[in-house]
Amino acid sequence: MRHDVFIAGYGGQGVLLAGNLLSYAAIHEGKNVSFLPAYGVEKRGGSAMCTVVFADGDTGSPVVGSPSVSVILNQLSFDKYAANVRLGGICIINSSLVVDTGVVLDGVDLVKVPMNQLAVDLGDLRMVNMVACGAYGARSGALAMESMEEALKKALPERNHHLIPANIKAIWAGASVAKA
Amino acid sequence: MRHDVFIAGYGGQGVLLAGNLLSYAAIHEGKNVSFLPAYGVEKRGGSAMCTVVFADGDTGSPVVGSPSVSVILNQLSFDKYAANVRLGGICIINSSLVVDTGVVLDGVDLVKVPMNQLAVDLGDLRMVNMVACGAYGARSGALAMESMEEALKKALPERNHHLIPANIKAIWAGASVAKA
Amino acid sequence: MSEKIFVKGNEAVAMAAIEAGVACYFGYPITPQSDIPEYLSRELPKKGGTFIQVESEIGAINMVLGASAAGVRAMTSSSGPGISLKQEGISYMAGSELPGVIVDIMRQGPGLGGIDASQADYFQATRGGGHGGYRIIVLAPNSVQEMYDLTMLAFDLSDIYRIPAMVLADSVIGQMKESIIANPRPQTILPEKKWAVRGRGEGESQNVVKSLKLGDGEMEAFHWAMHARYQELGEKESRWEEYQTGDAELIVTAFGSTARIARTAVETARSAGLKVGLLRPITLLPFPKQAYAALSQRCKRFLDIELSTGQMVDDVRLSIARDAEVAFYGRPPGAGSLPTPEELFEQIRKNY
Amino acid sequence: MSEKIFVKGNEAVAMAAIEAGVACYFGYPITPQSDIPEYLSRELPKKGGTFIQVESEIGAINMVLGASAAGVRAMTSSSGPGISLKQEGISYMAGSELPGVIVDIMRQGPGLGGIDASQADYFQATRGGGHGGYRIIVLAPNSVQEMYDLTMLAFDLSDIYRIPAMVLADSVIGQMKESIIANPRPQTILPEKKWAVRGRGEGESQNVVKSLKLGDGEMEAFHWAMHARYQELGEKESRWEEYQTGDAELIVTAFGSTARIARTAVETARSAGLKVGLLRPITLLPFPKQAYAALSQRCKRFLDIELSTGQMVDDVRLSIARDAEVAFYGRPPGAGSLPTPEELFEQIRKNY
Amino acid sequence: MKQVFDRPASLKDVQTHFCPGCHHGAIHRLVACALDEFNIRDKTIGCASVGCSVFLYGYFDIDVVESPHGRAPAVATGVKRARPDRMVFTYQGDGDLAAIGTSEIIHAANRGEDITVIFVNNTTYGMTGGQMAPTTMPGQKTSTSPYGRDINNDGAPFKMAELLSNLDGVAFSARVALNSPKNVLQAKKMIKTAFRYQVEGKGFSFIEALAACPTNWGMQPLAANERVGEEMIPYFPLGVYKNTENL
Amino acid sequence: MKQVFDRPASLKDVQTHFCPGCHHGAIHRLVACALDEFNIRDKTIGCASVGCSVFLYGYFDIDVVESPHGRAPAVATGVKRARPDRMVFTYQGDGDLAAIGTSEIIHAANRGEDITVIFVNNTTYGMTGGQMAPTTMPGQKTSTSPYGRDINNDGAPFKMAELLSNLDGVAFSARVALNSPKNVLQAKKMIKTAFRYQVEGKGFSFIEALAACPTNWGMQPLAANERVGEEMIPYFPLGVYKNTENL
Amino acid sequence: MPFINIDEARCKGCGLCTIACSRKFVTLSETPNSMGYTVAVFSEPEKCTGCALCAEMCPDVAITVFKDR
Amino acid sequence: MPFINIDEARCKGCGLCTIACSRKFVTLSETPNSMGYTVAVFSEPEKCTGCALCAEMCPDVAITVFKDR
Ligand SMILES: Cc1ncc(C[n+]2csc(CCOP(=O)(O)OP(=O)(O)O)c2C)c(N)n1
Ligand SMILES: Cc1ncc(C[n+]2csc(CCOP(=O)(O)OP(=O)(O)O)c2C)c(N)n1
Ligand code: SF4
Ligand code: SF4
Ligand code: SF4
Ligand code: SF4
Repeated sequence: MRHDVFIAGYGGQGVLLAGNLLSYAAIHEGKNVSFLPAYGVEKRGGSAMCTVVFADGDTGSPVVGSPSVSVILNQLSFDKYAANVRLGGICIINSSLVVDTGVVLDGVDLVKVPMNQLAVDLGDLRMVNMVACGAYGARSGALAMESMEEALKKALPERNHHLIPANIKAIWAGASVAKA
Repeated sequence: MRHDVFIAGYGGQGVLLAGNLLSYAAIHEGKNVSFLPAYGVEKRGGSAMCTVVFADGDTGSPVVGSPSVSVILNQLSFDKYAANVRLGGICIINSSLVVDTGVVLDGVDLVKVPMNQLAVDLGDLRMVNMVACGAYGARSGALAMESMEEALKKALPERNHHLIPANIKAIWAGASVAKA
Repeated sequence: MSEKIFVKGNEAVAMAAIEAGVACYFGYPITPQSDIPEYLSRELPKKGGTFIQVESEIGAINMVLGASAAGVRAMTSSSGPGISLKQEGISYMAGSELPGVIVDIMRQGPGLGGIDASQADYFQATRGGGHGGYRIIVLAPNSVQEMYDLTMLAFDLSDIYRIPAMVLADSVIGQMKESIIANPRPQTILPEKKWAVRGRGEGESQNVVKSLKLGDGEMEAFHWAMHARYQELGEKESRWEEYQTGDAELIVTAFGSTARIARTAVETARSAGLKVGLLRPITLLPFPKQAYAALSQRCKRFLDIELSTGQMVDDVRLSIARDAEVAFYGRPPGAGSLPTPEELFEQIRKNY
Repeated sequence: MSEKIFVKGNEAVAMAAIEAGVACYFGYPITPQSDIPEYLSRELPKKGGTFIQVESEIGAINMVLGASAAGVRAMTSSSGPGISLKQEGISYMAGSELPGVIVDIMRQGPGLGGIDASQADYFQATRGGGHGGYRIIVLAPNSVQEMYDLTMLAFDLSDIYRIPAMVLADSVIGQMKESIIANPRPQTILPEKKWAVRGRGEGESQNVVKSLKLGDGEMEAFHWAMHARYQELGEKESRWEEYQTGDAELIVTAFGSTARIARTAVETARSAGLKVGLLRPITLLPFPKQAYAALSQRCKRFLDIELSTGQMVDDVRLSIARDAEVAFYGRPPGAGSLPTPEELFEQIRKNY
Repeated sequence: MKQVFDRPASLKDVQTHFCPGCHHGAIHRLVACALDEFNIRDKTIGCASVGCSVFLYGYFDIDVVESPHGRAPAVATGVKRARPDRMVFTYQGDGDLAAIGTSEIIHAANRGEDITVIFVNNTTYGMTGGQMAPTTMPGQKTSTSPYGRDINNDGAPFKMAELLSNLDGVAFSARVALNSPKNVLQAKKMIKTAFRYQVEGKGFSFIEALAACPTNWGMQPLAANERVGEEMIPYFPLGVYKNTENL
Repeated sequence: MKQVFDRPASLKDVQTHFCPGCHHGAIHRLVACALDEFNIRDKTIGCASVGCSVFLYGYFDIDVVESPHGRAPAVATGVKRARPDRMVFTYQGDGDLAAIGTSEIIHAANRGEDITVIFVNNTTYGMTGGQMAPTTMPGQKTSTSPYGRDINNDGAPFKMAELLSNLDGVAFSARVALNSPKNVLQAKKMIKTAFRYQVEGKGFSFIEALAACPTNWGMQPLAANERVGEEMIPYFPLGVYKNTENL
Repeated sequence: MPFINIDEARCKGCGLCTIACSRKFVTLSETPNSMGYTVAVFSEPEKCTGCALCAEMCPDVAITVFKDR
Repeated sequence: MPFINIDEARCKGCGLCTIACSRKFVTLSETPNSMGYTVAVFSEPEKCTGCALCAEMCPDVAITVFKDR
């Protein structure tokens, strides 16, 4: 089985950390993983994206044209990338920032999660990426919550390990909202 | 008709000037000319060579493997190049310096001209190259003496034009010895 | 099997270099390869190695020349413009039969270009961008694991054949993170570097490392000798990967990042019932002619895919059977120009 | 018909440049092309032009870039190592669509090399030794007259197509003296250089000369646009010379100095009753594919001769009919390695 | 009501890509002021270099030519020799000018090319992500000097304004900073002087501007601005190092 | 009978390709004397440059590595960093070091590489046939300055011994000449000092030797030798420009 | 009475202007704008001398200054 | 008595040694040798002090010097 997820937002939302977390979670589950960050010209501000592909066998292309799952953290990214989600795929959006979902995505499971709000409720806006990861895990079923908890140890630098419990909360928060 | 002549000696003997003179003489006779100087690594001292090809039509290769005529001004060049002269060709040597003609050149017309001596007799060793040109013209019949006299005007820089009469003498001297 | 580590392609190159015993790294920053000098500036000194951020790529390649002449393993890395500046130095190294590893993480060009993945420097790498008609060894990894393994191979091949070796990748392979096994340095038997300049030493005779060959016929003889060495390389060291070529009626061929994308397209094609295979050259120089010759005996249709307007396709055409056909699909480099598996599958269908 | 003058090939290049209205020459000495800067340092100032002996070949090519960007005709000249150093600058010029003429009087290499004639830099010239998969115009004179005429053509083609142009010769053609007619500058209609940076001038809009193309798809579009321009060049500007090819059963093909030597060998062969012809590419880029395609319809045997271990032969193989055969005879460069007509006649006989 | 401070006409009215607190913006403005002052915008050609200032053409309303990394002085020489009546300046970072471009700047200066060079010394390679520059200060940590610049391995920082003053071809050389209103006003004066030299055909003029790179210094804009005054200026003293008018 | 003057052991007993009266030969001998003096012939690596001294390996009985034109200081850096316990020197002409090799010499000097640089200033490009060099003197005619070097177009001659002294990395810098027995003896002393600095690990040492190139100056050897004293020394004063031992 | 105008669209909230105004009439807002910048705000116009030092400091030329006279 | 030895095979006749010897004991021969060089010759050995300055000057290391003591 081959899974792919595309994550997009603006610089500062922790898109790459989210990608890393999912990667480590997949590794924890014994999968082969390819993590491809994509950065625009202006590395500062601007948009940040990444693609994570994981599979039991060969991961194949690290580049994905129509992702089976997209996690989109801001309006700009939604307008630019939401339409790419493949038929039958899932599009998880940060409804706190993606207000206009004008683009009709038929054949796509659109999941709205007020990620900013959930993060702020948990006390730190910066955990929006953790909320997103939880939402992804729960809705796609591709990765177990436990794997993500484990993954935190590797994805976060030592000095931030004290934040793990809070992050775990955020992951579960996202999950609870997202799981159908 | 296509003519080629190879001239070799050591630096300072005026080999390139000789080649230029023959070139201008051929041009005077309305020929197409290719003059190819060849210099070794050590431009100073060392050996100097050049090849002149002239024809009514296309000069073709500026490089000649077996020259129809070779004019050789010193022993070293003789040992190295004399053998290249083609069957039925002419090899004109400066017998003042080429003492050992050990190499047998059958089928080649070997012409000995004591060029240094002739030049010294005419009052200037540096005219050895003129003597050589005269010898070539007379023996090969490829170029008229008059053409060479004309050529001197172009081959020599203005400031040396006062030497033309002396050079003409040298040319004729070489010719008289060389013509069979 | 040792534990796997999850690292960037560029980091894998740096780790492999250290494992391969590189003594000196000389480089100048340029995106998308700066992770290599950054990693080595941190780790190489710990191993007693030398790291210098040089004033320019020209200085860097010539320091590599000097260190390599002195008998140690030395490397540099760069991209696009920086690789162009190294051409004179690479030519001197080739002319002096010096080993040395050059990592080229290709970026879009010409000119200033940008960080987007590119394969448009295939010719520069394989035809010798420098003067004198020399050739170098060119290895094209398509995964982070290969970035690691082929970097170590580059050092070995370079030492054995006394030809500079290049690891040729792009920003996709260089920036991508994958889990790899940091294999230990292979136990290759390497020739002693008797030719190195170390100081002539009591009694021993003088060593001279030079490209200058002025004797009659000396340089020509060198060209033929190297030509023979390149032939030997081609026979002994050509590497390639075949995927589903057995019964293929169309063989897709691509290297590096493009081969990764193409592989998924081939899988898609297979599941759509199309008999398609993939031939991926791992060594670009030597180019695995033998693989193309063999496959084209049976399969007559090839589709060459590159991130350029077509360069490797020449080598493919020169390698296949005369009655085989080669179609070309190119996505020259630039922002937003990376092909997707879906796109390549379309091309496969069109050419099937 | 104006009077003929007897000059060196290198001098003819310099004279032609002045006749072509070159405003700036920037160069660095290197044998066997130093006659060019030496002549221009003497004559160009008289014509109000600028001559600078630059501190390096890199400085020189970038001054050419600047002067050309400012809208005047500019040139540089060099050989081997110096041409390698210019690769980054040439890539920038190509990427910025700047005209400009580069004269390359090839010498033996790799590395330091020497002054002996060479054709081993064919790949460097035609494949773009620099990064980014660009192409330039490459003209290969085989006589002093062509050194003069093709230098002027290089300026015109470069201005018309906005592609840097190279005059590619070697020490035989550069040092050889022949009588030439110093033809007046052709009355080519040239496009106005609206793009040049001259100061934006009252009211007019800003001009920017750059290679940077970061917009989505912008660089890819540029590659395809240039690709199309190269095709146009190939159709409109390919030049070649055929000699006795009409009934030939073996066609010898060679460029530059080698073609001169080969021509005499072909004459010898003809007088020996062998039906042999000569096909000489005058433009190496665009490569006159059409000539090879056409001739190989009838004549199936080709003999490619180069002063290298084989480079142009790839282009010949890629251009001829599939059922035609190409034999190769190479004399890689070096002291005492120049082939003779007699030697090439032997090769013709062997391959006839 | 009269507007006493406005954006110079030579500077386009657009948002720059520079990071918050980056001094490139201020230096751009002062160069534009000089172009306005001498009314030479329409006869000036800017030679952009490779670095964070690569988008020069996007911000200055003048003709601009891109130069390969480090080669702007050579490109400028080509432009100036082709169009001697035009004003030509280069705008280069410290990696561009003092590392890869060493030969080009030294020889252009020595030839006394009639151009103006704006040299932005921010002690790091900005565009490529904060590697060590030839001007990186002793002990300064960068992404390629993780343990701090080690004089024994990397050498001491280059003082370009001083070094170039030794060359006969240099007519004017000064070092300025942008870290305080006082220094900004002084910098404005110096930059104008540099361009005046060219307008008057007095020869090669050089400005070294000490600048903050908050992003790659890993500092907040204000802290970075302070570093310029507290660390850089003491090591790279401000002032005029050569002034042929006083000779 | 005792031999009081003989060829140094580090110098091969062969005929050189140098022209009559060329000072390269004398400089070769003095370098060899220094190698003998410190008995380092067997642990010394010479970095040849491109110029008339390209055959270094043919004359010195030591290991030699060829460097691309101008890059000897970079090559020497590579050798020295790879073998820190060896003695490494470069031998470069003025075209090689002060023109195409400007970046390499300046940065090697600034890093304070522990090498010795022998710089032969003969005001012309010898090997390529007498073109203008960065050190060609004002008004001097060469094959590429047929009307004499024009300071306005070509800039003033570089004074490398002085220029490099400005860099912290330079431990010793001196200019010498070979035009008289007195100057030869002084040059011998200076060259030994330069190598002693390296032997003692004191850092980068630099010798600029004023030399005659009769062939390309179009002069007889004696006349060329005289020009060194009459024209060159007044413009390129002899002496020690930096000496960290006196600091 | 002199006053300054801060262009919200240009201001990146670097704060350099705040140290330029000796009287601290220019300060940074508490809340980030859409771009995430805490832009500069002009307080107490009535006391502004129109010295324009804040404008001189601004690297983004976000400040314009007006003065009567 | 001190004396010098001039190696004919090395001497290129540049004459630099002749200006080194204050007493002009070293001069150039009149006639060129096989190489075309007018090599240096040592005259009046009896007066040579063995100062070796000629040898120091010789760019071709053609002179060796002997002295008793
Ligand atoms: C030949 C070449 N080498 C390297 C690079 C990569 N590069 C781009 S900008 C730059 C240096 C930027 O630093 P600096 O010149 O100090 O300017 P800043 O960005 O700090 O303003 C480098 C190394 C390049 N573009 N070309
Ligand atoms: C890249 C490159 N450019 C140019 C040359 C040609 N070249 C060889 S030696 C030389 C200069 C020689 O002059 P100098 O360095 O002063 O040494 P000299 O011969 O006077 O001792 C030049 C330009 C080269 N070999 N390589
Ligand atoms: S990285 Fe540094 S130099 Fe570049 S824009 Fe940002 S602050 Fe300015
Ligand atoms: S050309 Fe000049 S430098 Fe070269 S060997 Fe002759 S005299 Fe010496
Ligand atoms: S200086 Fe300019 S950009 Fe910075 S906060 Fe003040 S107004 Fe905003
Ligand atoms: S100095 Fe030496 S080479 Fe010159 S003449 Fe005297 S002995 Fe001969």
